Amino acid sequence: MAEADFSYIIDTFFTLFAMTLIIFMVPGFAMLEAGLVRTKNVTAVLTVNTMIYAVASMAFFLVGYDLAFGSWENSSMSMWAAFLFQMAFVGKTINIMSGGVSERVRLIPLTIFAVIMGALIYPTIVNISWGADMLDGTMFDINMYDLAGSTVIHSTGGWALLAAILIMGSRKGRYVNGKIRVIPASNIPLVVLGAFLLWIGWFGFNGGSVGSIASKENADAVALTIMNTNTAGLAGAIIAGILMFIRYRLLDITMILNGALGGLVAVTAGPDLYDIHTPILIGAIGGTLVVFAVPLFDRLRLDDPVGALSVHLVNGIWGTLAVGIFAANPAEGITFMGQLKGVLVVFGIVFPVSFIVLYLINKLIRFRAEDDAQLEGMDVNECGVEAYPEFKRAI
Amino acid sequence: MAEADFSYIIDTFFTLFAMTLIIFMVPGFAMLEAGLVRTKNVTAVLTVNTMIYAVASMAFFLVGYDLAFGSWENSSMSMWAAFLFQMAFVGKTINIMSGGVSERVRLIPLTIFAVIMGALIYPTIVNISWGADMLDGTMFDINMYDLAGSTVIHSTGGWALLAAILIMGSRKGRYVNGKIRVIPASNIPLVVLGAFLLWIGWFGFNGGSVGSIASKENADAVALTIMNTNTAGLAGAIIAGILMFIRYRLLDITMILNGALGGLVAVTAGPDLYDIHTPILIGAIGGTLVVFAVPLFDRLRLDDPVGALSVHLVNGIWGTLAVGIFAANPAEGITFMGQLKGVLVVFGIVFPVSFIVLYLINKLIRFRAEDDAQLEGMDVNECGVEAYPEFKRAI
Amino acid sequence: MAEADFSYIIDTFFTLFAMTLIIFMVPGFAMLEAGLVRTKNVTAVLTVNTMIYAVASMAFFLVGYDLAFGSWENSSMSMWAAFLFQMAFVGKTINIMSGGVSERVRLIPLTIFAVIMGALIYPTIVNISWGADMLDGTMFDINMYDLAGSTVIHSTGGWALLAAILIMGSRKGRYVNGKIRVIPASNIPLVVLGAFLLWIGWFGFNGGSVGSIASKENADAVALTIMNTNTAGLAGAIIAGILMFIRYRLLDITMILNGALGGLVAVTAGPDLYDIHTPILIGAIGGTLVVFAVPLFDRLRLDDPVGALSVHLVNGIWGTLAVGIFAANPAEGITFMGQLKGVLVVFGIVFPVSFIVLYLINKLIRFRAEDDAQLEGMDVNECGVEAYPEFKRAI
Amino acid sequence: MKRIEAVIKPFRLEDVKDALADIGITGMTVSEVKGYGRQKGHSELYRGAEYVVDFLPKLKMEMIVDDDQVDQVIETVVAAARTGKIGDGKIFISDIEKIVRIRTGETDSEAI
Amino acid sequence: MKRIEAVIKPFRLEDVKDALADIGITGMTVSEVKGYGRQKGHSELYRGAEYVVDFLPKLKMEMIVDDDQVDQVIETVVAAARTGKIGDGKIFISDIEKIVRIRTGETDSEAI
Amino acid sequence: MKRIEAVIKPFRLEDVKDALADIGITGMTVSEVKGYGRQKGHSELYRGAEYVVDFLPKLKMEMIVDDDQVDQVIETVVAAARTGKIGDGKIFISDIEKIVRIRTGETDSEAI
Ligand SMILES: Nc1ncnc2c1ncn2[C@@H]1O[C@H](COP(=O)(O)OP(=O)(O)O)[C@@H](O)[C@H]1O
Ligand SMILES: Nc1ncnc2c1ncn2[C@@H]1O[C@H](COP(=O)(O)OP(=O)(O)O)[C@@H](O)[C@H]1O
Ligand SMILES: Nc1ncnc2c1ncn2[C@@H]1O[C@H](COP(=O)(O)OP(=O)(O)O)[C@@H](O)[C@H]1O
Repeated sequence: MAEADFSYIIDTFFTLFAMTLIIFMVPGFAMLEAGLVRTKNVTAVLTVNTMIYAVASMAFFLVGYDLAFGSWENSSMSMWAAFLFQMAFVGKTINIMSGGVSERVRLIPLTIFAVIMGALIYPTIVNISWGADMLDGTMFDINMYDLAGSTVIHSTGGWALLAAILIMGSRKGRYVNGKIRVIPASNIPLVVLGAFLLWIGWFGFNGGSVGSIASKENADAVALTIMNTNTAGLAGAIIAGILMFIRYRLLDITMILNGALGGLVAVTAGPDLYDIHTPILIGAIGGTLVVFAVPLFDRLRLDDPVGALSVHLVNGIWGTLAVGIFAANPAEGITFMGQLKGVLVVFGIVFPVSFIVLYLINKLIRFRAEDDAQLEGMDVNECGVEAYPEFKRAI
Repeated sequence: MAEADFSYIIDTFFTLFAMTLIIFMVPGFAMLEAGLVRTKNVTAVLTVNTMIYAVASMAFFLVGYDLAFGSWENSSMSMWAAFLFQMAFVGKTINIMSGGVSERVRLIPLTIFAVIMGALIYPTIVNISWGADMLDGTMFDINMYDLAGSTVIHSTGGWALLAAILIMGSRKGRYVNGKIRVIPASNIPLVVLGAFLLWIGWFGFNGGSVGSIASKENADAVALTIMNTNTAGLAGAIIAGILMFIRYRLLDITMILNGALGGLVAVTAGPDLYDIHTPILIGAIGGTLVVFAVPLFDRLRLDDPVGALSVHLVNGIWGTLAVGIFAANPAEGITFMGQLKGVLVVFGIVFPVSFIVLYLINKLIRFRAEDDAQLEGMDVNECGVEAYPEFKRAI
Repeated sequence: MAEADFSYIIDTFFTLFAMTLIIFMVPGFAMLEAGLVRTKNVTAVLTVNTMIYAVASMAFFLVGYDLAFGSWENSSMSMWAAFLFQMAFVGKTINIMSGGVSERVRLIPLTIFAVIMGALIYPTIVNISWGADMLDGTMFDINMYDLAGSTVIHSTGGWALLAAILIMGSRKGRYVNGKIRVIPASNIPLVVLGAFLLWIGWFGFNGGSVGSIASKENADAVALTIMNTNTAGLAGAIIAGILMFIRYRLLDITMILNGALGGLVAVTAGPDLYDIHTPILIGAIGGTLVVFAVPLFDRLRLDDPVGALSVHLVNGIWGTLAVGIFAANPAEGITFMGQLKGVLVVFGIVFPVSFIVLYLINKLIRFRAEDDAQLEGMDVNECGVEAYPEFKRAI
Repeated sequence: MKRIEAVIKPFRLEDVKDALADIGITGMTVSEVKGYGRQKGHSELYRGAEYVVDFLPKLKMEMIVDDDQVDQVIETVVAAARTGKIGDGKIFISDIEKIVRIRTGETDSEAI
Repeated sequence: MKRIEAVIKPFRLEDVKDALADIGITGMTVSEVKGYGRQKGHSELYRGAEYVVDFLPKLKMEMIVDDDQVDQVIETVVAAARTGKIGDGKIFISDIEKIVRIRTGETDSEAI
Repeated sequence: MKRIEAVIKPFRLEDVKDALADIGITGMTVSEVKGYGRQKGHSELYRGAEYVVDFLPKLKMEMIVDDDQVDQVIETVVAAARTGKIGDGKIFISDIEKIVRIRTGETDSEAI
């Protein structure tokens, strides 16, 4: 058998495997967020997650993929597998944003934004970083190393979220008379299930981003990538647990899981570049950043029910810069300044564009549900379906 | 390495991968159905799903596989992998049927039917469509193209369900004084989790049905199959969402997910045959059919708590015919009439046989639980285990 | 392409696949146990599962792996993949133990024990059975055949659990005035979800333990292993269902699932050695053992809320001996006595060492929560996070 | 004014509510309760161990009504809730001294 | 001693509790209930079929107080629970003959 | 007839029920409630933010009994529910004017 054929077959299979793991992140995000919000908003959050997967993937299929990569051609694996892998990423970016505006966002304007994000905004970022590179040759051309998207996915989602929170404001009753009211998670098993589905999905996310497993070097790179990904998650969980215990003598699982996710985001930019011990440091810093960022955003009155800003935006930035710190390799064009430039250019595009798009949609159909609707719950008002409706045994 | 060895190894691995994804449909169906029924029937539904997997797989192992394929021999991959892949399908057929008679069916007669279905009825259908083909040369010989079982799996389960509903009747209290009482789902997160596990399982279901990934052409076919499968699911979800919103100004997630599943069933007969845009149409029609079929079956007093008739039977038929419409290829024997004949022959076997078998079992042990047992709930009467028993904190 | 390269690539990929399935056992154990305990202890159980995965994996990474295998070198696949596969096992051993002391164990001492188990105790057992073999040449050298760890994983966890129960005692209120108070599971859907995630994980657990899929023989061995694994699970479930029905005329799903898990543990020592029918017997005996062991341990006042002793310890022993009974092959060194010796040596190391370590930790920080804390629930006292806190709609 | 409390079998709720609405009852408050009484419980299982559940699910309906409606409400509830089998439940009547409607501040009969 | 029961909108709980604590009420017992009244319910969907939910989530607060506190408690609850929209709920006052504190055996006013 | 309501710590339920059954009480209705009282709540966490939970889980038992049983029931509940620690709960006694057994239509003492 020709080596090219072998490689084509194996990489198609491997990419389908990686894609499948990423799709587990769809129920992953859905369960995580369904567990974190109040029962009266659970169905709405689940519906958002489902609709995002549906419309953003479709928009990416019909418009975005061409915009990002210019062409569907692929000689190293089945073009359909290559597409599916890229498609699996899209929803994530929007999930990051939708999660952070839960419990007040209305579904139709959010769905419209998901279409625009999946068709245009996200593909543009992919274009300039991983794809056809339309900025090539301009002063904004970026050279950042970002294997699986600390910036391209996580910060992109995070900047869009920041814009969304600025436009939609906080949940009714969250900040009253200068006080922050804690609104606890309603279902911890779902939170844990969701977090682990994300964690497992990350193996495909980062491992698949190596692009090929069809040589000894690539097989090593894939395995190292997955190992380092996992290690950073472990470190993020452990450090968050330690910090919680020191401060409160209690192990707050919601923070531990956010710490793990923070570590996973942080390592995502360069898991294939580090030796096996560096991710411990990167993940631990990632987890620590989450622990400090969550209350900080609250003090800034940026109401984010699931901690997405801390997990995805802060660590998306940290992870991208970490490559410049721990794996700088000027010979191959990896420098701290290059990484920083990447972060800034993406911010410079995503934040204003998202803000304007959100602002315009908001003029048409308000994003924020009325106070009364928030009190009654988004489920009844947006979906007509309560998550746990049963008046026990009444029927 | 000999190409044959390579292909044997890769296809064994790929088939095990696909089989694993299908097995995720076991918890998938279980969670979906557990979320859709009332809390007093949740354990019963979960027990049914578990027992079906156990007994139907065992019956298929001991009897059905031989009946379907004549022999275990396999030169293209490990015969054990080939078996496992086929075995993974069996339970699905019965799940389709068991879901639709939830909340009133008793467990022991259902288990008996699962044995017969797994040992005899389903293997017979496989025999005449994918297997040894005992009807070969007779006027009933079918030539239908049905890659992964729109008819062989989904309609088969659907016809058995129709027979079962006719024999068991509707749930106590569902149709009273000519009115339809809505009995809402009790746990939406489980419904969403279950639906996505099914969706992911479908990648293995359809992708694995290509049979081999060990050449460039096959790798492309597998990837295209999975892509088209996913696309039809997306389209089904989107159309159901749009129809719900137009009609009610609300996004009913239970219908959106049923729409997605309808799209997935519909594409299952020929995902490898379509170009990448056709599945949008097939899935959208599938989703639309579900939206209209669900109330229709209710008007016909066919009480189906999970919508299985609409998702699996209606779309099983639609999907099989769709191959004849969008991918007719008389040169290779794919014609609309051939597809239609396949649908009819399978109906002609499965419906009467299931009806008779169910009727006879019903004489021995009544399928339908007494009214009082239904009121109290199947969990207490059939399992002795309540799903959420806790009188909060009483112990 | 050189055959060695092919094999390296395929086995790296296959091992990553198997490892991923095993990681699904992390949410698997978490959901299973979260469903089995009372709502007031659900968050604690989930936190334990998360922290165990984090700290035990980290401890194994930094210390244990070297201790077990002596070196990271690997020529047959990527050394990182080989590591990840082994790492995926560690947490399981400790999960077995932690599950059985749920609802009373405090989190910090348990976390300390998890570190010691992951860094030292479990790696020692791996060393003498699968690894560098430090006992080689001594009278304690063991030759037991234990493909995927009936003894190495399951009994090891089970012996540690036995030691832990002896030290921690039963849950407050479990045995009162000579009577056993039944404390039912709080959430059956989580139990079923968890059990099936474990079941699927087992495919990776046992299939991956074959070590290679990169030849026709190995591909067959892997497929046979997975098939036999599944068959034993089916048989365990069926037999437990039958026994429950005979005794109570009810199908107790918690026992059926424990029966399935018992069958899976039992087959784990030699799934590649049996013909395809033997696992039916092994699994059925495994399921039967669970049905009888659960009440037995209760009569012995060994309070094990999740049935881990019955599932993992009893069947770990049974499964290891079963290899000596059904697959004895003196020519290759597989004998009943060799198997028995393996069981005894592992007992002789793990039980006393665990006991001493637990005893010493217990002197520092008591494992057992105070009676009042148990009454209020571990969630409030150890985590500060209630699993389902909502006073419905109060905010 | 009187408080009429009815402990009923849960699946009778809709019928009882409709019957009460038909006779002009405009307000009621319902809660989920567990009842212990002559209706005996059943055995349940957990991992093969049997135990008796003797608290059964019931619903408690509470209607505050004017004195002259009491008899009619009782009759209506009895008629709509009765299945004739043990465990149908009970009705308890007690006195209410004062009622206030929060929204308007109206009191007593006007606030019902 | 009197029993004051207030059926309120759930999200007013914290405010009502705080207001009551401010006037010196030291004990109360709250339960989740569903209310049927003039506030009309809403439609919900299930697989495309619409149905009306007319029991709405409410909370019932129960305070046993000395006779001379009754008026103040009523006023406080009304002030804190009122949103002015239909469905704000009701307050019911009835008589309590005796109170016992389980821990100490104290009775009546001392046990409040 | 009297209504005896006891707010107790949840884990005492079984003992109280058994003690009541021993003295011949044949019916009771139990509901889950949250209590606010002297027993102070605890802090909980959510993503590193602390908050105070001051409604604690309690169970409310309700027994309608004949007047002459009241004292015995009170004593029995006090004895069986007491742990001696703060938060053991309270017993409230009030008057019931009428009882109806739905199944048979029996009233008052016969319906208990
Ligand atoms: N004395 C009582 N005090 C309070 N609740 C009671 C009393 N007796 C019965 N109940 C309630 O009424 C329900 C039905 O009573 P039960 O004795 O089982 O049957 P029946 O109503 O047919 O006499 C019980 O489950 C309980 O909730
Ligand atoms: N007569 C009544 N008896 C018992 N509960 C009542 C009664 N009337 C109203 N309620 C309770 O008060 C709640 C609010 O009443 P409603 O009529 O909807 O509005 P409003 O309080 O503005 O008059 C109801 O949901 C119900 O729980
Ligand atoms: N005045 C009151 N009205 C209604 N319920 C009360 C009152 N006082 C106490 N309770 C209930 O009794 C429970 C126990 O009271 P608490 O003051 O905490 O302790 P103790 O019973 O030891 O005095 C409270 O949680 C509450 O449910």
